[in-house]
Amino acid sequence: MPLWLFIFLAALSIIAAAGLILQRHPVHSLLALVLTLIVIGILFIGLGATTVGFLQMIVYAGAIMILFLFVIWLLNLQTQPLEGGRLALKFLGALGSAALIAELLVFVLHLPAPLGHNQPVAIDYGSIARLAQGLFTSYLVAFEVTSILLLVGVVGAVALARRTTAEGAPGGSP
Amino acid sequence: MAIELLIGAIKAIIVLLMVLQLSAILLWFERKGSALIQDRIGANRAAITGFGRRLGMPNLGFVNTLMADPLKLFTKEDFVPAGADKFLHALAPFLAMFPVLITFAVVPFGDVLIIGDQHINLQAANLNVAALYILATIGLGVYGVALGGWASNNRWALLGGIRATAQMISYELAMGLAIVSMVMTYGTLDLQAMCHAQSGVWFGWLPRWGIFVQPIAFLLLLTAGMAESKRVPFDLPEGESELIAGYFTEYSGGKQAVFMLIDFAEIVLVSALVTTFFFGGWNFPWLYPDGFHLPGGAHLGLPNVAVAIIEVITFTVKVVAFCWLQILARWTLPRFRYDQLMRLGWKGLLPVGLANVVVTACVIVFAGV
Amino acid sequence: MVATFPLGLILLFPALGLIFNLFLGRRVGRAAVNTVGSGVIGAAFVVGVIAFVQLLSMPAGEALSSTLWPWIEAGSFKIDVALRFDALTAVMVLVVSGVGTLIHIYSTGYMAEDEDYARFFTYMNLFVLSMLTLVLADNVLLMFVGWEGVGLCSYLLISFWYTNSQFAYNGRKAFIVNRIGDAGFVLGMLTIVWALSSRGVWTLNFVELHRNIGLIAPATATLIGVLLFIGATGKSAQIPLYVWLPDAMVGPTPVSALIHAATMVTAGVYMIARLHFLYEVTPEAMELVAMVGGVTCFFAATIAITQPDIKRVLAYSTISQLGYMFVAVGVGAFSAGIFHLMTHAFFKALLFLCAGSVIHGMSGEQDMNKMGGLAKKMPITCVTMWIATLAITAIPPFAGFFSKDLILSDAYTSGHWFVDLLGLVTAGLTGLYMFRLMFMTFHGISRVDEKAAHHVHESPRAMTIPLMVLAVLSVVGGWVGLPDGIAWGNAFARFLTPAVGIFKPSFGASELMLSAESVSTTLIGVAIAYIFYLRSPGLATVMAWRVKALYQLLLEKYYIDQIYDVLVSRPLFFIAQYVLFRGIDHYTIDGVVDGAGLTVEAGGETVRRVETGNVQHYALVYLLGAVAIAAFYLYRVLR
Amino acid sequence: MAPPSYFMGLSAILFCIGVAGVLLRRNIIIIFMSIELMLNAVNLAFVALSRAWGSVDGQAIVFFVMTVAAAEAAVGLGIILSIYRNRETVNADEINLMRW
Repeated sequence: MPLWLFIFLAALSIIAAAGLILQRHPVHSLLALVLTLIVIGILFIGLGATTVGFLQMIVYAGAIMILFLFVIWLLNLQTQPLEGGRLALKFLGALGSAALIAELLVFVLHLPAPLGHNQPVAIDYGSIARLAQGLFTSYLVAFEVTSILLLVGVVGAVALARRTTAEGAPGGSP
Repeated sequence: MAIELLIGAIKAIIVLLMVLQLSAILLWFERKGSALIQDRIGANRAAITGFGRRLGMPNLGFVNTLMADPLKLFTKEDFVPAGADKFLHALAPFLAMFPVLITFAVVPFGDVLIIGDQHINLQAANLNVAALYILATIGLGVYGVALGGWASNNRWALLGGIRATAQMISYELAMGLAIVSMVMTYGTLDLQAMCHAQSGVWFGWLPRWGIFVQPIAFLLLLTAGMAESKRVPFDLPEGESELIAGYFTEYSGGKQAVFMLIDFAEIVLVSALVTTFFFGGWNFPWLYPDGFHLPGGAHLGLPNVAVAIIEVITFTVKVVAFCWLQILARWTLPRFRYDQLMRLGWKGLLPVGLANVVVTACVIVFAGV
Repeated sequence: MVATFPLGLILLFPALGLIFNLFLGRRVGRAAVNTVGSGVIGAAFVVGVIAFVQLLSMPAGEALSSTLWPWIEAGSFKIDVALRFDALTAVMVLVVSGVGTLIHIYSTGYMAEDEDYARFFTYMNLFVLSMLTLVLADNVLLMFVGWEGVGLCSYLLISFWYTNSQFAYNGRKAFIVNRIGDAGFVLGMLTIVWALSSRGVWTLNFVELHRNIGLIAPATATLIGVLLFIGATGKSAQIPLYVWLPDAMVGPTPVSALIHAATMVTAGVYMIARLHFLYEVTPEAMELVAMVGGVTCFFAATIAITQPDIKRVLAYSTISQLGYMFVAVGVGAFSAGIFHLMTHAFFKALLFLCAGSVIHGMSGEQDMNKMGGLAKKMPITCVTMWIATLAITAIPPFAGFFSKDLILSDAYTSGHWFVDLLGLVTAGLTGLYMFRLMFMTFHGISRVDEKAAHHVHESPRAMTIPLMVLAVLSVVGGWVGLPDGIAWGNAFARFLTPAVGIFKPSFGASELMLSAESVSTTLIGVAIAYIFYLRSPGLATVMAWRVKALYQLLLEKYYIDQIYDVLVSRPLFFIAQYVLFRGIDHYTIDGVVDGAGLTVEAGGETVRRVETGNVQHYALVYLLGAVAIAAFYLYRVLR
Repeated sequence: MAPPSYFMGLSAILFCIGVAGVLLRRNIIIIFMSIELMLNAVNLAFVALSRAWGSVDGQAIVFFVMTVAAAEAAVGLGIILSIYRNRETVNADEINLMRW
C-alpha cells in the first residue's frame, strides 16, 4: 500500500472514529463506525489479507452494524447532549486515554526490526485457501468451539429479547 | 503502465454505460411488457413534438420514453420533509446506488480481446476474490434503503426501511449459500475463471453450464436475488397499499429517479450474476477462442475480434432474457405476506441452501470431483 | 508360550446385545429382544468353543491371549486391557456362556408376561459381559472390573421388580454386603502392588505375578490371601458374609439360576483357583479357606432342612455347595474345586430353572407347604428335577457324585479329617433336604389351593428345552472326571493341571472306601426324608414340636440376621446419627464453615461500597490499570 | 510503502479513541459501539503482525474475533433491549442495579 494512500485512509479512519464518539445522534455515530470499519477492511486488503478484509465488510459492516441500527430504531433513540454526567469521571477518562495513547505510540516506536519495513510474503498470503488451511488444522478446536459459541449466542439473544406477555407465554410480533 | 490505466478506465466506463443504459431501457421494457401482459397498449403518449405523428411516422415510444421520463423526474421539485435529516436524506439514494454499480466491476462480459500486443480481459476488474466482493457490496447496499427510510422522518418510510433491511439481510444468507456452493463447485472465487470452467460441452453437445450441475443453487440465487431487488412478489418494503411507497415515500424529483434506477440496476445485476454463475456467462455453445466447433466435427474458424463480439452479445442477450423473466414474474405473481416472506427466507431457502452446500461438499470429497 | 486369538469377540457379542437392548429394546418388540438377547450369548459360546478347540490343539501349558488396548501407564506400572484364555478360563467361559445361553432361552419363556423384558435382557447381557470379563482378564485389576460388574448386575436384577420395597431392600443388602467383601479384595490387590513394588516389580498380571511370587514374604502372602478371601466370602456367600444370598432369591428365577447359583457366586472359587500360586505359598490362608468352606457347608445345609420356601432351600443348598468348593481349593485340590464348580453349575442351574418352572406353573407360589403331587401335572419338570436332585445328592453315576467324591477324598487324603467329617455329614444333610424338597413338591398329597389347582400347567417349550439340555449335562457332566483307573480317568484334572497345578495327597487311601462312605451317608439322609415326608408326613411336624428349640433355631437361620442387626447395623446407625452427623458434621464442620462465612460476610460488608454498579467506573479502573501496566513495561523497554 | 509499524500506530490511536468513547459517552449503545471499535483496532494490529511475520495466524485470530463479536453483539444487544424494557433508559449512569 503506497504511503499516501495509507495516510489518507488512516486520516479517514481516525476522523470517522472521532465521529463515533463525538456525534450526538446514535445513528450518526453508527454511520461513522461503519465508515471506520470499511476503512479498516480496506487497510486489511492493503496489507494483503484479502479474505479477512472482505469478511470484515460482510460480517461487521454488513451484518453486525445493521443489528445495532435495528436496536437504535427499536429503542427510538434521539439526539442526546454530550455534556452532563460526572465530570470527574470524564476528566479522568480523557486523561487516561491520552496517557494510554502516548504510551502505546512510544511502544510502536520501539517495535522490533521486522515490523519496521515490509517483508515479501507468499503469493497466496491472505487467500481463502491459506486461511482455511490454518483454521482447519491448527485452530480446528477453536473453530468448532466458536461455532458452538455462535449457537449459544443465538439462543441467548432470542431468550433475552423475546417479549413475554403477562402470563409468561411468548407472544406478540417481534 | 499508462496504457493499462487507460484500458481500465475505458472498460469501467463501458460497463457503467452498459448498465445504466440497460437499466433505463428496462423502464420502457417494463411499461410495455406489463401492458402486453395486461392486454393494453401501454406507454404511447410521449413525443418530443407532435411532428412525427403528424407526418404519419410510427411513434418512437421507446426513445421518447427514455427522454421524457428523466426529464419529467429531474424537473420536479426536490422536496425534503420537515424534521428530516437533510444530509442523510440526500446521501441515501447514492449510498444505495453505489454498491450496486461497483458490483458490476467484477462481472466478466467477455473473454479476452487481443488488440495488437495488448490482451484485454473483458472484465472491469479482475479480482481473484470476486465472490466475496459481491457478497460485501450487496451487504453494504442495505444502508442506502435503511437510511433513506429513517432520514425521511416519516413512519411509513421508516417501516419500509425496516422491512427492506430485514428482508435483504434474510435473503443475503440464501444468496451467500448459493454462491458458496458455486464457489465449491468450481474451486475458485474468480468469476472469469468460473466462466472459463463453463466453456466447452459434455457428451459432445450439452454446454457445461452451471445450471446442469447446481440446479438448486440456481433457484436459490434467482429467488434470493429477486428478493434482494425488492420487486414483486417480494416488494413488501414498498407495498403501496400499506406503506404508500415504502422507504422512498418522501423522495421526489431526481432522488426518486435514482431510487427507480437502482430498482432496474438491481434487476440487471441479478440477471448478470445468474448468467455468470449458471448460464456460462459470455459462453456461446460450441464457440471456442478459435471459432465454432459444432457437434459432429464441423469447424468454423473465426478471428479473435469476432469471437469477442459474439461473446459480448451472447452475454448481453442472456442478461436481457433474465431481465425479461423478472419483469414477467413481477406482473404475474401476487405479493407475499410479510410472515410468508420471512418463512420462505429462513425456513425454506436457508435450510435448502445449507443442505445444498453439505451435499456439494460430500460429493466433492467422496466422489473426488 | 501364547498364541493370539481374537478373544475380544467373546466380549463383543454380549456388549452388542447390551447396546441393542439398552437403546432399541423398548422399540423393536419382544421377539427381537428375545432373539438378540439370547443370540449374542449363544454367539459368545460359539466363539468360546472355537477358542477351546484351538486351545486343545496346542501343547499343554500354552494359552491364547489378546491385548485389546493399553489401559494404565504410570511409570513402570503398566496395565493393559488384555485377555488370556487358558484351561481354567476355558472351563469358565464355556460354563458361563453355555449355561448362560440356556438360561437366556429359558428366560424368553419365563419373562413372557413381564412388561420390562428389554430391561431384563439388558441386565442379563451386561451380567454375561461382566462375568466373561472377570474370567478372561489377564490381570487382577481387569478381573476386579468384571468382579464389580457382576456385583452391579446382581444388585440390579435382585431389585428388578423395584416397585416392591422389600425387593429393593434385598438388592441393597446384597450390594452393601458385597461392598464389604470388595473392600477386602481391593486391599488385597493394593497389598500385592505394595509388596511387589518394594522389590522393584510393578505388575498385576497373573503370569508375571506367578513368576515373581517368590518375592513376597510369607507373612505378607498370608495377609493378601486372607484379604482376597474376604472378597471371595462376600461374592461367594461364605460365612460370615453369606446373609445376602438367601434374600437375593426375590429376583426373577432365571437370575437366581444364572447369577446366584451357576456363575457369579462361583467367582470367589475361580479367583482363588486363578491365584493358586499365591495360596500355595501360604498354608495358613489355605487352612482358613478350607475351614470356612467346611463350616459354611455344614451350617447352610442345616438351615436348608427347615426352610419352607422352595427357592430358599436351593439358596442355602448353593451356599452349602459353594462351601464344598472352598473346601476343595482350601485343601489344595484346585482342579477338584473347579470340577465341582462346573457340575454344580449344571445341576444347580437346572434345579433353579425347575423351581422356576414350578413357580411359573403355580402362578408365583413359592411355599412348599402349598405344593405336593405336582408330578403328574408337570412331568418334564419333575423328571428333570429328579435328575438334578440325584446329581446334587451325589448318587453315582450322576455328575455331582464324581466331583463331590473327589473333594471329600482329597480333603481326607490331605489330612483335613475335620473338614472331611463336616463334608460327609453335609452329604447326608444334602440328601435329606433335597429329597424333602422333591417329596414335598412333586409327591404325596396335593396341598395346592382349590383355586390355583386347575391353573397348574407344564411350562412352555422355551422353558422345558433348556431343562432337558441341562438334565443331560447333569448326568454326563461328571464323566469327564472319572476316578483314576476307570476308563479315561480324570481327564478334567489333567486338562486343568497346567493352569492350577496338581493336587498332592499326603497319604494314600482307598477311593472306593471313601465313595462308599459318602454314598451311604447320603442314603441315610434320603431314608430319613422318605420316612418323614412321604411315608408318614405327620412325623415331621411331631418332630418339629418335640425339638422345638432346635427347629426354631434352624427355621430362623440361627438368628444370624438379627445378630448382625444388633451387633453391626444398629451400632453403625447410632454412630452415624449421633457421632458423625450431630457431633462432627453439625457442630464441628458446620461451625467452622459458618464461622468462616460470617467472617467473610463482615469483611464484605465493609468493602462492598467499592462496587458502585456503574459500568463506567469499572471501565475507568480497568483503564488506569492498563495505563499502569503499560507504564511498567515502558519503563523496562526504555531502560 | 507503509510498513507494518505504521498500522500498529494507527491501531493504537483507534483503540484509544474507543477507550475514550467508553468513558466519555453515557449512551450504552455508543459505549457498545466503542467497544466494537476497540476490537477492530486490535484486529488491525493482528493483521499487521500477521503480515510482518508472513504467517496466517493473525488472520485466523481476526476471524475468531469477528465471530465472537457477532455472538457478543447479539447477546449484548439483547441485554440492552431487555434493560430498556424494564428501566426505560439506555443511560449508563442510571443502570446501576448491580451496586452494593
